[in-house]
Amino acid sequence: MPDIVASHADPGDHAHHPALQHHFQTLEQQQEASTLGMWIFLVTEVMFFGGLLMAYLVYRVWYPLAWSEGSLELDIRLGAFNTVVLIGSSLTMALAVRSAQTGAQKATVRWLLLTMALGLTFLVVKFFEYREKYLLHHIPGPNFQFEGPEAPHVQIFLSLYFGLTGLHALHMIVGFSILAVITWMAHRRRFSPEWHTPVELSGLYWHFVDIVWIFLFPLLYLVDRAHHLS
Amino acid sequence: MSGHVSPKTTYYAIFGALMVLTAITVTIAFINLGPLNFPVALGIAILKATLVILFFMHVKHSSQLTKLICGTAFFFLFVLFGLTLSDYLSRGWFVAPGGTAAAGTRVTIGPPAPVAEPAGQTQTTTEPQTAPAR
Amino acid sequence: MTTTVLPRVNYLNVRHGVASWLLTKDHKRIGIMYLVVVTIAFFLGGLFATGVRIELTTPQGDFVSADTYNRLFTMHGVFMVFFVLVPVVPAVLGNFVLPLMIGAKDVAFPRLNLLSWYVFVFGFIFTITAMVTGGVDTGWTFYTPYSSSASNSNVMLTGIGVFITGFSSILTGLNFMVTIHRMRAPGLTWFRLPLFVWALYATALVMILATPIIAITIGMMALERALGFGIFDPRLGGDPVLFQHLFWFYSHPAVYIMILPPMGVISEVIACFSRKNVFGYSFVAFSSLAIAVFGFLVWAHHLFVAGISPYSAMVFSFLSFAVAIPSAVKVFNWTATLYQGAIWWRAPMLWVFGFIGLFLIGGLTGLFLASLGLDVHLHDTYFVVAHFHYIMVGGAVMGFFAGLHYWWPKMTGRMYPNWAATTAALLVFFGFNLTFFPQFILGYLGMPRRYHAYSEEFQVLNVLSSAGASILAVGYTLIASYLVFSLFRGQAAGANPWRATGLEWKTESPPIPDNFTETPIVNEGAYKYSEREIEVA
Amino acid sequence: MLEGIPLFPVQASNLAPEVDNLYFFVTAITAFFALIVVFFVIVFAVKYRDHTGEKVGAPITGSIWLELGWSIVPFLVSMAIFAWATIVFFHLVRAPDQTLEIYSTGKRWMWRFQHIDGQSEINELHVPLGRPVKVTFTSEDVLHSLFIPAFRVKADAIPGRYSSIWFTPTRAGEYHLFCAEYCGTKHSGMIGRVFVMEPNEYQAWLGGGGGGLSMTARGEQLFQQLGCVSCHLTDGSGRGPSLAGKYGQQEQLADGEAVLVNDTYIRESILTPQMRLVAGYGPVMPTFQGQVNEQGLMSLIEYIKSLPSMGQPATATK
Repeated sequence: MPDIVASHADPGDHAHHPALQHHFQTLEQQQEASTLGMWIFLVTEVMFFGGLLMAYLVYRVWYPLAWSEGSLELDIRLGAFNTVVLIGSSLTMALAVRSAQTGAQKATVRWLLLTMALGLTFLVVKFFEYREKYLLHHIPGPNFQFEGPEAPHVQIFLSLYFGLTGLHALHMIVGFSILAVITWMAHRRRFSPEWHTPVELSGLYWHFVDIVWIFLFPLLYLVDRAHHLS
Repeated sequence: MSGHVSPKTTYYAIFGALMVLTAITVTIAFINLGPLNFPVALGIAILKATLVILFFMHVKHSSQLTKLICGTAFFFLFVLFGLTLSDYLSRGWFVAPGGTAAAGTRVTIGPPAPVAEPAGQTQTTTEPQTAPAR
Repeated sequence: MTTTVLPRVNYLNVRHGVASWLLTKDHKRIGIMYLVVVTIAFFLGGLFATGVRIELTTPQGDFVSADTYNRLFTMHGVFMVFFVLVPVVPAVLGNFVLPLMIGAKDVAFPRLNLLSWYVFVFGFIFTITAMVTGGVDTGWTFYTPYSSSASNSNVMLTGIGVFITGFSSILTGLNFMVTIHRMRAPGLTWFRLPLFVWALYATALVMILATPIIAITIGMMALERALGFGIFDPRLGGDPVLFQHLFWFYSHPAVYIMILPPMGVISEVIACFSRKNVFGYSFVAFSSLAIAVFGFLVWAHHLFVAGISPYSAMVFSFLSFAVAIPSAVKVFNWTATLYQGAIWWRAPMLWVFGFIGLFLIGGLTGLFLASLGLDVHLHDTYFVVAHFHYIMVGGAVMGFFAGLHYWWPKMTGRMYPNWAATTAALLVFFGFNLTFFPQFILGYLGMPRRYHAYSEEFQVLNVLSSAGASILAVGYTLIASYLVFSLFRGQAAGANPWRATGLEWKTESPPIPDNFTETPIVNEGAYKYSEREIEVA
Repeated sequence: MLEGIPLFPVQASNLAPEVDNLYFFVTAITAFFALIVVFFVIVFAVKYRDHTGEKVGAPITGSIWLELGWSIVPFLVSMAIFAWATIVFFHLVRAPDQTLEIYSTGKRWMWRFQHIDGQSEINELHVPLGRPVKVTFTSEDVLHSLFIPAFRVKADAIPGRYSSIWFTPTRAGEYHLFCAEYCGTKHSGMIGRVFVMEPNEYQAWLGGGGGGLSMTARGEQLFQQLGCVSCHLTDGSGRGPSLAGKYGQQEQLADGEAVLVNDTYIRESILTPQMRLVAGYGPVMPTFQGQVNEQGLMSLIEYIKSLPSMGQPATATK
């Protein structure tokens, strides 16, 4: 989203705020446009995950046993830990936006760095989860190994697990990179209470990624566990 | 949008609520609620997502347009889910009179398929005899 | 027509050199760049269609091999759908006129707009690579499990190309939506907007909501093909029909991405050349939104014989009939607009007449396919092929040409010869009908689509169809020639050659780089032709 | 000039006239609406033509009554089409009780038809005149679609599932049979012929020429060979449930749900037996994936179908 993030191009001949691009009338119009653009972008993201979730729903209805066996393969402790980490990072992100709103520039940088650290933690944990799957030959494909009558359907479950969490992790990586840029910009004191749209927008994106995980965690790790407890 | 600054306490409170809900949903995962497993977990997730959207993403203090856009996303997601499931959940309903389900049916899940009159098996009207065998 | 000269500084001559185009953020230049790429894609798609039609003149598969034939119709579909029909009106005409119509200097995110073009070209390059390295033979629909496990062709490359191109579409939709919300000139309220803007808004809605689904679906198919993930694989218990659900959740609304903007063009042109308000402005505006929303509820009518539940089929059939109503409302309103107009038969208007006739047939034959009892017989026959070509070519492409002829003087500052445009419109109209009307009959006779060789009793109709296609080709070539000719020798058009209302006609032709010397202020609705006359009188 | 070009396919099944009548009805309605619009477009375009481009049109902005009228009337008309078409559709997909069963598998690029009495044929299908026939089929590789235009029937063949079409041939003769779902290189070669024969000729055809075992007999053979018989005892005392008389009945499952015993469920139970266990039985059955092909599965189904309910004498049905 170069137009949303970038702020410094188009010096123009206006005597306005340096961040104002020449085709906008006012800074307010520009901010509203950027925010609206971000929200619309998030709508497409919702649909993007929607396709995979649709497949998840259909096969969950068809193969409840495989879903139960599959979710038992996932480590609920790591999942829960990551949930806490990610929600925590949402908190720090919200506080970063708040600091930017109030003009607390140092605090903004601090909260952003903390957010990035938590995001990185999430990704590291995710990496170890994937690694375990790899060692167990639970990655779908020709080398997939799973004992039990439900093996083919568990492969579908794990395909969707990797599809969903992989796409989510990809979003985390993108989010992390965006935050890196924003942090640098904050460090260079680019933002002010009047203009901090990039912080706000990357916040929206980060919260969205958090929301996706809020759904993925119960869907993949939790709901079908209890089948085995009856 | 950028005009509204929420107090820090709001954020901490929301974070606390999210943590509590996470704890609840993890705990419940170890209790078998039968058919309620899915709705309860999903309900909690929706509640958590709503908190994030309303407070962390400031939708509570945003314009009608933002709210509308949020709603649109979920509306069309439900269109996708609902109409697709209308196929998957009703595939088992269709039973031809001869006793066989028709084209590409994967039977069951959900309400039991309506039993066709055993017209195809004209000689086998004394079906209850087999019941004790199960 | 007043003799005018081209404005001294305009968006075309303000900067020179290839780099000034490739790095431009001007929506007008980006629109022209889209036009160039789309034209290349249209030419390639047309070339493949030519191969298909030559093959089908004889019942035996004797012109090309079966594998080549399968690649021909697949590549025809892929190029025409993803690289011509989807972008042709929104990305070319929409990009060019949308900011002009709403009195803005540019779209909301000019750099994003340029990025969309690059993404589009990037996807195009992938698909071209797939083409030159052997092509793809799955049909443009990529149905699994054929695409994921059986096909030996370049499914991955093409899939990646389509996947990437999808993002161009999403970003364009996003850009337009924000532009329409936030960039309107002072006084330009929603109900003063030209209907083309409404149509683009509805289109943007569909692009944003539907396109991600095709991306993720193609992604899942690619994972299955490349890494052996099993999501649609029947050997693992997966459901190939799920792929079709997801595919058509995009691809049916995509039909509305293709047809809604041309409908908007028709509203513009018909108002201008009838010198009247569009009859029932608000109904036409809302029917665009209604089509966009209802368009999401009908996708499974492509799956009636694919193994879905008959009850679900019934629901989708009902909804499909419902979506026909807003389309019908539009046609009736256009017809009523002509009543007591002052109809000026210039070239753009002839394309509109052609559009109405062909879209009418295309839309009405849609009712046959929405009818469950008929679709069982008609599904996957040439009836379907004829139907969607009437919508896609008869509707979308005719609408595009109406718009191109209407705005060409604005885009280039030059006028094309009217007699040539008239001839082309007639050629395309008759060539098109000759090509595709026989296919309705072929379809009901039971000739399946995607057949390399066919039974002899189908030959006469197929020969008629191929003959029509050659007339079509002549028509399209003619258009290309006189438009290119006009670039060099065309008369200067002047700011408003059609004496049309609308902000885009209030600036010079070609427009200056920032569109307007000062931001226009709007105080009346669109299409005030008759009122203006009354004021003068 | 157009003589000799057929406009409609022959009607060779009981369903064809129904579909054709619907087709004529929809054609008439759509032609009517199309002609109205075209008529008005031409009349207005000519009558109000202005050669100069100088005049302006009348200041008409719209009419709510017209809008309502041309929204509601087409809606009602389309609902009439919808109702009729749906009735026809359910007739097309809902096979009657007593049908002659034929099994089929599609694979690239041929159709194999298996008659119950044992004959099998490739890309040819012989059916008797005047008797309802139901073809149950699946695919061994990718999607196909079984299409017989003269009968107006079509359904996709989907790997892993059974689809079916039914029809009563009403006209003796030879008709096309197509694959209608694109399936690769020789998609257009995956065609065949349907022969509708007088019933006595059909019987003669069935009797003639190396038919081999009937499907039921072959199914029984497989049932022995694969060892099914050692667990699925008919009196229900075996390690697996008795299969006698189960076809077409509801079966109670271990997870509390119920399932209709049909072709698909039997197929699934042979290939993935532990997916849906019958209540009261343990997960002891091994999978037979790879040990029995599609034709074998169909024979087994046919055999299980033929098993009479317990306590009934084993009189031959069908």
